[in-house]
Amino acid sequence: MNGFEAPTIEYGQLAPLLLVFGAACIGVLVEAFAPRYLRKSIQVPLSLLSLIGAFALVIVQVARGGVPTTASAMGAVAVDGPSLFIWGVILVLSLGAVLMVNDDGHFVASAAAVPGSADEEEAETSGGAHTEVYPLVLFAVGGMLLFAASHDLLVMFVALEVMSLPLYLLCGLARRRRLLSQEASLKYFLLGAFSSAFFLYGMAMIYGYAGTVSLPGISQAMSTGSLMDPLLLLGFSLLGVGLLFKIGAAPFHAWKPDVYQGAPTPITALMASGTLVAAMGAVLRVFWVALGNLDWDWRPVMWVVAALTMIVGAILAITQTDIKRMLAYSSIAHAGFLLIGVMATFEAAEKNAASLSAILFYLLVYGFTTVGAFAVVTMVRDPGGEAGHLSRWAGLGKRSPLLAGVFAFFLLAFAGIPLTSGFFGKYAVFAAAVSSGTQTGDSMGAWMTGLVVVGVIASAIAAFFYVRVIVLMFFSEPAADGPTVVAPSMGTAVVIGVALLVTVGVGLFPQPALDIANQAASGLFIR
Amino acid sequence: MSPWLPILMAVPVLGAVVVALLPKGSDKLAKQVTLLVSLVVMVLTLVMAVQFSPRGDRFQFVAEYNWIPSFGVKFGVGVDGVALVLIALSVVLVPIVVLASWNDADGVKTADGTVIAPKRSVKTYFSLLLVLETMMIGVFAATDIFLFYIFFEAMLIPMYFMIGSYGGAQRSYAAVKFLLYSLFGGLLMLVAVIGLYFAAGKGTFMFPELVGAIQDPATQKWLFAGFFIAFAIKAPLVPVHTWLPDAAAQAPAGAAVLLVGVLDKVGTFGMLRFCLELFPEAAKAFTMPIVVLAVISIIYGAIVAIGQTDMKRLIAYTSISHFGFIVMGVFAMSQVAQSGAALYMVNHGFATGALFLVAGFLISRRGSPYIADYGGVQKVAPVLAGFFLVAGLAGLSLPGLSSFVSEFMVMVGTYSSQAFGSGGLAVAAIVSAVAVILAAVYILWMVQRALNGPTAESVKGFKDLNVREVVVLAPLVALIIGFGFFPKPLLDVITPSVQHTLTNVDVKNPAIAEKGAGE
Amino acid sequence: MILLATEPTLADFGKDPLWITIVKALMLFVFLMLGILFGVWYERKLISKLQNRIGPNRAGKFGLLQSVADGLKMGLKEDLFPNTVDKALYLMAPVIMVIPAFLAFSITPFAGMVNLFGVQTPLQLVDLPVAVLFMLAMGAISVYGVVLAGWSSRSPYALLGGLRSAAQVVSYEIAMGLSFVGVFLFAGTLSTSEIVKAQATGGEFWGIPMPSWYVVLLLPSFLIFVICGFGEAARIPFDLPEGEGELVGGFQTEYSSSLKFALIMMGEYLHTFTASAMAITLFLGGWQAPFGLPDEGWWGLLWFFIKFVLVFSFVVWVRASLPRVRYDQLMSLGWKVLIPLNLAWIMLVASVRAIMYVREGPTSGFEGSMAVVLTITAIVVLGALGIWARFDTVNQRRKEAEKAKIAAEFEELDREPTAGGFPVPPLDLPHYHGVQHKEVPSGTN
Amino acid sequence: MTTQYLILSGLIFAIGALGVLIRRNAIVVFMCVELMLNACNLAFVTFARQNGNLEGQIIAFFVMVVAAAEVVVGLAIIVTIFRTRRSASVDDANLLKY
Amino acid sequence: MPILVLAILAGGFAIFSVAVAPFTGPKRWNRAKLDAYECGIEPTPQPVGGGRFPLKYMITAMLFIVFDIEIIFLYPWAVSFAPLKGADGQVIASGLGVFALVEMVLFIVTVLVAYAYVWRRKGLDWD
Repeated sequence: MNGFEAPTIEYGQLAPLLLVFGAACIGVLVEAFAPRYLRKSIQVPLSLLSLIGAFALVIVQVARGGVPTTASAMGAVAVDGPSLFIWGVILVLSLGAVLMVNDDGHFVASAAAVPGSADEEEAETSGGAHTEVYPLVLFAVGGMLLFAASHDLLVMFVALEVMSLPLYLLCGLARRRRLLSQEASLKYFLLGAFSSAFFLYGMAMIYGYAGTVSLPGISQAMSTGSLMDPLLLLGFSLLGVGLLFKIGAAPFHAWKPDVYQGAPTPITALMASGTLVAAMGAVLRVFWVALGNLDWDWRPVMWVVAALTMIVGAILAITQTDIKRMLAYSSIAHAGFLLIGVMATFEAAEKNAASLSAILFYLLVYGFTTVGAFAVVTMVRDPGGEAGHLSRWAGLGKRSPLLAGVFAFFLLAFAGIPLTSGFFGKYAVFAAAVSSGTQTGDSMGAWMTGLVVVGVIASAIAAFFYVRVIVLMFFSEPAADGPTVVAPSMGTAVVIGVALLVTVGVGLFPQPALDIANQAASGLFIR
Repeated sequence: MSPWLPILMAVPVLGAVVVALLPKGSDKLAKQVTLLVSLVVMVLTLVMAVQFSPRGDRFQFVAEYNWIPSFGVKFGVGVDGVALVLIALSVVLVPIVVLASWNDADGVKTADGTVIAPKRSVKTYFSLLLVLETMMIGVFAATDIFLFYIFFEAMLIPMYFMIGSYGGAQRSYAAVKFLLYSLFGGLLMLVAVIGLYFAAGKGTFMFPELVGAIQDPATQKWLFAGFFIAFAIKAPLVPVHTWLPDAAAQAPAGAAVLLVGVLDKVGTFGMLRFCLELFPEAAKAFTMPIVVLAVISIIYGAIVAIGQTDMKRLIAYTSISHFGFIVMGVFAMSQVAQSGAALYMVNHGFATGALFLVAGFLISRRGSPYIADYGGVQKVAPVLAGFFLVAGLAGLSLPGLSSFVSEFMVMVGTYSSQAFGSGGLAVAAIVSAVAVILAAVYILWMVQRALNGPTAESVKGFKDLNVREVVVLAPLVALIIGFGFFPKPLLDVITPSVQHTLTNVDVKNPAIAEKGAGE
Repeated sequence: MILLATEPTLADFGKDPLWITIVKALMLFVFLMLGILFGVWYERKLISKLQNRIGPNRAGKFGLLQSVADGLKMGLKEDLFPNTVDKALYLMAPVIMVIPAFLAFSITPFAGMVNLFGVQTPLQLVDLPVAVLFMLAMGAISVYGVVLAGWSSRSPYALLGGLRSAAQVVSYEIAMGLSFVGVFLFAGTLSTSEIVKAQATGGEFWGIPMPSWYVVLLLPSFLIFVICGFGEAARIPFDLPEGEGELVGGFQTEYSSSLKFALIMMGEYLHTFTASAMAITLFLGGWQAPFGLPDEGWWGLLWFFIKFVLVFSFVVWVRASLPRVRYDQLMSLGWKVLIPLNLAWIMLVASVRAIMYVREGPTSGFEGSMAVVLTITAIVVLGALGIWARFDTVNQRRKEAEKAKIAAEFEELDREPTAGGFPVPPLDLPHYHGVQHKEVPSGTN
Repeated sequence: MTTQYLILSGLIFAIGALGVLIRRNAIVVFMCVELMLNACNLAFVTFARQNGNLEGQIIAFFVMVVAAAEVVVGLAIIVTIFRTRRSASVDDANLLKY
Repeated sequence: MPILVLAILAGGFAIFSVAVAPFTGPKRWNRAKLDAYECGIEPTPQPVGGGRFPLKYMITAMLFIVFDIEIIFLYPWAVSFAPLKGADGQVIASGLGVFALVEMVLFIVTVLVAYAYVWRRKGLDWD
């Protein structure tokens, strides 16, 4: 026993994180002490301001040139270039999600009330609402931020849970279709917990192998130890299962459609954008920082996973009849495209920066488009809630050309049609993959190109179902009792507007966004 | 840095924005604005074309701006002879199409009140048309391959909406088929584009710099395949042609003209410029199978056309046959054949355009695309029938009409091609000549069934062409006849450009280069 | 070291030969069994003295053998298996209750180093670096017994009793756990023997010689612990799980007789003992004697025993004096009073500790500046004051509410003068008219 | 010595995973997940012993915390859905499918 | 190990007691005697597999877990808070110092946030 070293914590670097968590805590206190009628009017500005503030802090940190080169908080958190970029993206996206949450009518008045019971009716008529949603969202966002920046597996695990637990709850709070929502919540929870158990066991194995859970520590242990240690391989596969689950990669994607469909749409938007971004950040970090030495072992597996993810996502999406389910499968397919990028990150540093930058860029554009698309989904409503079934969307182009046009544009961006941001995202990732393939000169080159071809085929398949929706909206006759398009609230309008702006703007002039991504990636992950 | 091309591209897009932003109910104004814009573009293009000097640099009116430095992408435009004539073709067709589809979006009704197409948004249609014009100019003008690709893909979207929203009964099926085919090809091309970029390792997509950059034959072949499949889909070559008859048949006449007349040319244009020049070795290696495919296209298209009962589908299949000729010409690797192919692209645009339009006018009177529903139109509407006949004859390449020159050049060039030793492709040329006969069969049969013979009951009430329709068709017919007798201005512009191509193809094989240039 | 030291360290444990271990375990077991037998007698006797009656006096001299007789009687009673019970769990529950209760004692230090059959060994079965945690864990496990007993009985009373008991125990366990934190802050260890050792140095307090027991230093902690001890052991005033007034026998309703019931009884007694032993160990200096009296070797056991009897007497005294509280009062005391008070107190202690160390200077190995510590102390004090103020206002409000209620009552009385100053039940209830009353002489029924 | 613990932990983990896959009652499924987490804890502590550092034990603490939080959230969800449907069977939750 | 010895002793005793009980006592069968005791009234039928109990208990259990976890963190903190000194006053291990104090204040404040929420939302009130 030679005592403890008193840890140091760089509060400045962690400020955005702390701000979000702090605001979440304050939100809880507001719930506790503010009178009911005041809560919403306190919570909304609080959430928005904290997110904006955190974003500003990120900007300030970057602007001062203060991107740290060593991990903060005793090596627990790495606030490096990619982290800051991902933070910025998550914060902006979650800002959008909060604006959508702010809309009335998405959340149940009293979650504990049995659907269809007198309790519920009473809660509805008394105009009750769960303003707890806001702190929960903030906690989830905080978890996302930490998840993407965690520099050791323990912090990553904790962040994973901090991110997931509020989301489990939020999923179950949809006001309409309560049963679906609760079911989504249950499924998400059980599967999520299951996967985090895998993550944890993998972590245990790796700890057994390396004697540490810090990512660089693992890398170091691998550089000296045997790479064929069963502990390492087993641990790594289990860890991978946990992580891939979160991004919804192919064999572990089953939760996504269910959860996306059942959850309240603003939450779906948050999950589809923020969670994916954060989880990708974590995946990248684990694969690049910790497992960089194990290239050859994980590569083929990842190849299969990536290919499977793209194909499964694209093909199953075709059979969907619900718009949110379809977007969920689309999100799976996009996760696959992102994995192509992950595959490309194994080269020497500057090469890696290129791949990394491609992924970051993809995350940025995909996130915005997704939030925008879900925001549109919230606006098309039936008497019973959102018009989920695709047949209800028929002829929307006639009823509301503007909205349908915007949505079509988002779909085209998902499909990766040129002059939308989605195209450049896809291009960036494909280019990174091909480049990593052409340069190595080994057989991996052909594999990577092959993967890109698979990606292209998947894109073509995916384009089919995006186009199908467009066909429905524009080329079909509207049903007589079609859904109504509600006038968007200020927040939703802003979300859609910004998403559209980014999708168009990046589609025409991607350079500024690319510059930022490049700059963020140039520092690479702290190793 | 010449501002010509950027201006040409900017004008229609601005026009499209203006049209789209017009207040509700100003449909007429929208049409007028569109017409005006397209005419302005046409005039500007012609003014620019006059300044083009065939003996000058290969690419003229060059403009380059940095666009996405991270990807090495530039906004690079410039035209050589082939591109120039194709741009000219596009900008000439657009005002004609505008006029031709003046009433299409208003909902097409036949004389007896059958609704063929319900009323749709006029403004959207015309702004899409203008956007499409920009992209057509852009795709031919792009010297940056990435930019080319972007236009190549983006072009699909306005066309997709034009077919899907304004087309016939099966429109959404046709539109989706069209989009997916093209998109798939495009994505393969994207892979090839990316591969090209990294394999060349020059950090740029500029076409002139990439010529000769790829030396490794295997790489060339892969990349060639990527490009070629995309172009083959675009310029429908058997066996990836099946989208065209559907799309052309379902599209409104105006859109069909642009689709077949211009959009598909991008495919053959791309083969000529990119496939050949960037990957000469691969091109040579693949010449034989491609020429075989082209011949199959020629014959197959013609035979199937004979069996068609739907006028628009028939025209579409004739186009497949014609595209076969063009592809054959491109890959015959001789200057005559390639010049002919390039010329054919233009002439086919005019001829098929005229045919589609006149067929469209006919159909709009009866509401049925089926040949069997017509008969004896000649007596009721002689002017219409006259135009129909001329257009049809242009389609079968009657001497004296423009297509003849180009078809002849292609066949002669192919016959005398040195690509596989002297007369190596002669068989192809001879076989393809059969198609000339078949062409006579399908066109004349259609003309005979639709125009001649006893006047069908349903045709009796037909009005002859009105002024607008005459104004639409007259210039086309004039051009068809004019270039039929005097193709020199076009050839003057095209030939030097084709020579460049051949030079680039044969960089590593000077013997053939000399022969090619000497022909 | 081992020969000289009277105060065992952690290193001294786990070195005993097996037979010594067995001997010690046996001694502990016997001690506890006897403790239970005489504890029951002692409790009944003491209560009866306090209540001015005689108490057990038939079996043996002064009724000393009363509990032996009770035990025998239970062994000879019919072993009931109610129809509906879940047999396996029903049988297991008492066993689960008893075993941990015994085990909790294994970490209690009874004395320092003694000579046991020629072997130098600490008079404590075992010590662990996490001994106190072990004790808490054992306490928690016995909750399983309670819940299972209630659950397996398949009777509403038992189920509710079990749940109540579980809720109560876990609630008080938190406050109890928190009350230990102060001790650990000073002792810097979780090992019981070390904690006892840390209370060894005799000190003085404002000139008065005092044992440096934590009860002096950490009086609030101790008080909270005592309260929690009652809650944990389910003794009056917190014996709600068995509150016969409302729940018949609580979780043990269906364990009406026989040895299973005896086991449950034993378990509960042992809990009380454990709580007493913990109080002695953690706060009252363990086996050490006050005022420098001899406590080496076997002397320690004497001191321990004296303290033990005193503490147990206190428990009995409380039982004799206080009524049972209501369940909601019980819970809100645990959750709303003890926990916040405890947290505030802990932070206060920590702040003071920090001040002490920082003042000692760098040799203490304690980093940080005085200013920071003082600031935090200020914050903590403010927070503590806030919590105190909170309770103050709550009390205030409660008193005011009481006053208002009384005033309202009087007002109502004024409005209904016929009531004559007392609430009168309405007259039309059925038993006020037409119901035959039958005299029931006592003892007939 | 530690190998046995590892095997035990692996077994527990496998039992938990199997339970999640084949059991139908949400609460049982959930308990199986908790079992898996505890297997992880066991592995961590074992490895901490093996590696001779304390990290694993600290991690075990954190895992406990997380497991507790998970219990809180999970039971809340299960209870809600149970109240709605009077059934905690995972098979009954079948509204979400295509 | 010594714990095991004691556990065997205690366990042996307990199991023995339970096991021996049926043999020592008399057997007099009586239907009413074997019913669940409900003060003499007909026993309420209890569902097979256990009854349902008020949600209140679950909430208490949840809260317990939360606070128990807090204690988990408090103990190591308390133990390592102070410098450990040897018999001669020499520092064997340095304490965590002011840092620990700051962090613990933050931690407790965070817990108190949740605590305040539960309290205000009547989570601590028993009926």
